[in-house]
Amino acid sequence: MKTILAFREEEYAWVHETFPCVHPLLLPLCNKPFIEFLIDFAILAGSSGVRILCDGGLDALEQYCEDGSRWGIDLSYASIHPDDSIHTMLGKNRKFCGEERVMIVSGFNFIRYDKRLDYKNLATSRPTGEWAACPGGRITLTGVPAKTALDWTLAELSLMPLDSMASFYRASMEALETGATRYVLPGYGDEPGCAFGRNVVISKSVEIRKPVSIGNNVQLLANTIIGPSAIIGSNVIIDRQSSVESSIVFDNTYIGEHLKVDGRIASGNRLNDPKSGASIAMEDPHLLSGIKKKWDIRSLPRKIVHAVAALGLIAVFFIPFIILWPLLKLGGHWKSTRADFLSERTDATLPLGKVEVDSSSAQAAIAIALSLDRYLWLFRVLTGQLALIGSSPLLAEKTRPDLLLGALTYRPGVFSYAEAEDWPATGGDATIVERFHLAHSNPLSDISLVIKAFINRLQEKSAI
Amino acid sequence: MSMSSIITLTLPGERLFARVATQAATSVADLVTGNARHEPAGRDFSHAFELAVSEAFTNSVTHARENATAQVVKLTFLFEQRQLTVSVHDANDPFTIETPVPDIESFPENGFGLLIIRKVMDRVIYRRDGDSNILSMSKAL
Amino acid sequence: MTISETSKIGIAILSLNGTLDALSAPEFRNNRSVIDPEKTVVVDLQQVDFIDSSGIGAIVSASRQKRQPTGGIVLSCMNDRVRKVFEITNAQKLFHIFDDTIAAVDFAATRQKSAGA
Amino acid sequence: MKFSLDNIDGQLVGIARLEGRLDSSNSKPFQKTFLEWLEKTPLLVFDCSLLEFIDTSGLGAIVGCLRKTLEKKGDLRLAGLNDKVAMVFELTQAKRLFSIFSNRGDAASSFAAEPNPETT
Repeated sequence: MKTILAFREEEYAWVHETFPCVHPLLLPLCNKPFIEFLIDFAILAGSSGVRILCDGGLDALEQYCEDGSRWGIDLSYASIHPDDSIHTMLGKNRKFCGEERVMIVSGFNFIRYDKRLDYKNLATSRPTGEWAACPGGRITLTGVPAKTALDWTLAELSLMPLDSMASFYRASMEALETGATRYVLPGYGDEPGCAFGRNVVISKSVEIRKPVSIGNNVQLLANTIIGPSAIIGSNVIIDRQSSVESSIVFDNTYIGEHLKVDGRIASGNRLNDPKSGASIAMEDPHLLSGIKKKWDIRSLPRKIVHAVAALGLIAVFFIPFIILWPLLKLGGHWKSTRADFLSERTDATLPLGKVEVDSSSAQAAIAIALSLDRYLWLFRVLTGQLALIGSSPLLAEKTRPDLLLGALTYRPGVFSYAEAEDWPATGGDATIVERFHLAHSNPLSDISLVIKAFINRLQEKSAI
Repeated sequence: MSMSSIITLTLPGERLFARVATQAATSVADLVTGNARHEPAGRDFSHAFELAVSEAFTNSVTHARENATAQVVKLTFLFEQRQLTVSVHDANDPFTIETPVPDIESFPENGFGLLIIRKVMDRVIYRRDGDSNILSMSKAL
Repeated sequence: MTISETSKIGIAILSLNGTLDALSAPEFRNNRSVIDPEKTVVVDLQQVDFIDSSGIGAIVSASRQKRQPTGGIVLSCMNDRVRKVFEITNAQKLFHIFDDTIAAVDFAATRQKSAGA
Repeated sequence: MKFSLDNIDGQLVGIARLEGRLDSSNSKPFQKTFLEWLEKTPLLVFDCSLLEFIDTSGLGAIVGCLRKTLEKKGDLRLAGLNDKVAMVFELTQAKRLFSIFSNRGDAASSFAAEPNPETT
C-alpha cells in the first residue's frame, strides 16, 4: 500500500506566526515531530512508500526526514496547488501510486490511533472512500479492497484538527497522557508516564510529578518542580525554584529562577497562553527571570581573577609552547587564520588568529591536548578583550539578534562554558549552556570551569 | 581528507564554458566529500556547488563589459576546516548581492541567481578587489 | 541539451534531455510549441539532470506567454535535484507538476477542453 | 502617564494610569515619578488597562513601588491588566504580592472598605 500525506500552507499558517523557529510539519507534539506520528501511522497501516505533498516549502522537512530509510520506507516529496482535488493529487502522483491501494491523509490534523491495533488489515479490507474525517481534513482510501471487510468498528481512529495553539496544546497533552501505550514516543523511562532523553541532569531536590516527557540535554536545577503534565524539549534549563506544570517548553529555552509556568507554552523567549491565545515576547535574553543585571559592578573582580589565572596558564605552558610551536610551524602543521570576531561590546569587533593544528603527528597531539592552540588567546585575557571562560567567539559576520540585548548573552572567552560542560560545542545546545553560566557564574566557579574545560579537551584529544 | 592548497581554474568568459566550471565544482565537491558522495547529504553538497557555480559563472558572463578584451572568469577552490569555498573572480562592474527576492506570482524570468546561491550556500561574501569582483561562496561539509 | 517532440491527444510533449542552463535555455525558449500561446505543452523533465535559474526562467517565461499561465505548461517527471531548484525559487507554485507524463497529458487535455468550452 | 487624586469615603487615593511599555528604557524615570505620587498619598492604584508590555525591569520597578508603599503603611493595587501583562505577573509569581482588580473603579473603592491607615 502507498500513503499520501497532503498539506496546504494555509492550514498551518498559524504555526509560522506562533512558533517561527520550527517548520510546521516538524512541530513537536510531546517531543516528537508532528510528521512522525503520521509516518508511524502510515507504516502501521502497511505502507511501503509515503509521499508528502504540500503547496509550500518542504526544505526543512526534507532535511529532517530525508529519504525515509530511517523508518525503512521510501519517502518522497512533491508539490501540489492549494485547490487540487483528491483526483488531481492522485493524477499528479500516478507513478508513485501505481496499481496499489492508496491511503490519502489530508490536512494538518492529529490522528488518534492505537499502535496495538491491526490497521494493516483494516486498510486493505475497508471499502473505498472515507475512513475518518474532521473539519480539518480526512483519511480516504482508493482502489479496490483486497479482502472482504472485517469488523472494523473495533479499531479506533479519529482526527483532531490542529488549527490553533489551543488545539495543539490539547493534542500534546493528550499524547502525553495516553503516553507510550498508544503512540511511539521518544525517551527512556522505568515507569509509565515518565520519559527522559539523553543527558538529563536532575538535581537531588527536584520533584517530578507524572506524567512528564523530557528531551535531551536538559538541566533541572535545585528545587524545581516538573509536572504534572510537563513536556520539556531538548536543550532546556529550568532554573532554581521554578515550576513547570501543565505546560510545554520548547527546545532551546531557558526558564529563569523562581518562575511558575502553569498552563503555558514557552518557546525561546516567548511565552504563550494556549487558552486566550495571548503571546508575549520577553525582551530579556532568556525567559523572564528575577536576575538583576549587575554586570558592570561584578565584571571588574571577574576580569582581575581571569587575568591572574590566565597569567598562571601563560607561565605554565610557556615551555611546551616555545618548544612545540616552532616545530609545528616548520612542519606546516600549525595554521593560523586571522578573522574578525564579535567582541563583548556589541559595537566592536575583535581580530583573532584562529589556530588549526593538523593532528597527524605526536607533537601536534600533545599541543592540542594542552590546548596550545589557544595559548596566544590567553594574552587577550590580560588586556581584557577576552574572558578566560565564556562563550565561543563568534565570527563577526554572523549576526545574532539577541546580541543587541546586552552582554549578558555573549562574552567571548578563550574557553567556552559548553566545553566545560562537555556539551555539543555548536548550535543551540551550546548557546543555552553558555547563557546559563553567563547568568550564574562567579569568578571562582569560572576557574573551576576552566579546569573542567581543560580536562575535557585533554580527554577528548587523547581519545582520538 | 586534507586539501588546504588552492585550486585555480581560469576560463574564457563565454557561456560555452559554464559546464566546464560546474563540472570542476562538482568534481572538487565530490573529492572533499569522499565516500559520502553517494549518500544524500554528499549528493546535496555537490549539487549545491554545481548550482552556485553555474549561477555565478552565468552572472559573470552576462554582466561582462562590452568590448572588454581578454575577458576571463577565474575560479578558486579552497577546502579548509571542513568547509569548501569557491570564489568567482571577474573584471566586471561592481554589483551587489543584496538583491530582492523576485515575486514569483508575476512570472519573473530572472533575478533568481543570487537567491539560489544564498539558499544553497552557508555563506556568501562579495568583495571588490581593485578592478575585480570576488564572490566567495562557502559551505561546510 | 536535446528536445524531442511528440504529440498525444492534441497535447505537445517535449522531452528534454541534458542540462537546462543559460547555454541551452534559448533552444527551449524558441521552440515552436513553446511559443504558441494557444498550445498546451507537457514538458517531460525525466532526462534533465541539471537545471539552474536560467532554465527556470525559460520555463517561467514560456508559461507567461501562454493564454492560461498556470495551465499552458505542465511539467512531469522531475528528479529530486530539479525539484529542489523549483522549490528554492518558489516556481513550483506556478506549475502543475506530475510524476507521470501520461497523467500530465490527461490533465492538460481536460484543462484545455474545459478552457475551450 | 496620568496621575489623579480621588477622594473615596474620606480616603485620598492616587490613581496612576500606566501607558504603553514599561521596560528597561523607562523604568528608572518611572520610579522617580512614583516617589512624587507617593508623597501625596500611600494609597495607590495603577490602572494598567493601557499598559501594553512589561519586562523584567518594568516588573521590578512595580515591585519596588509596592515595597516603598508598604514601608509607608499604604498599599499599591493594580487594575485592568491585559493578558500579556497578567501572564508576566503570573509567571514570576509577583501576582501573589498584589491585590489585582479588573478595573480602576473597583481597585479605588476597595480602599474605602478598610480602616484608616496610620498617617505618617
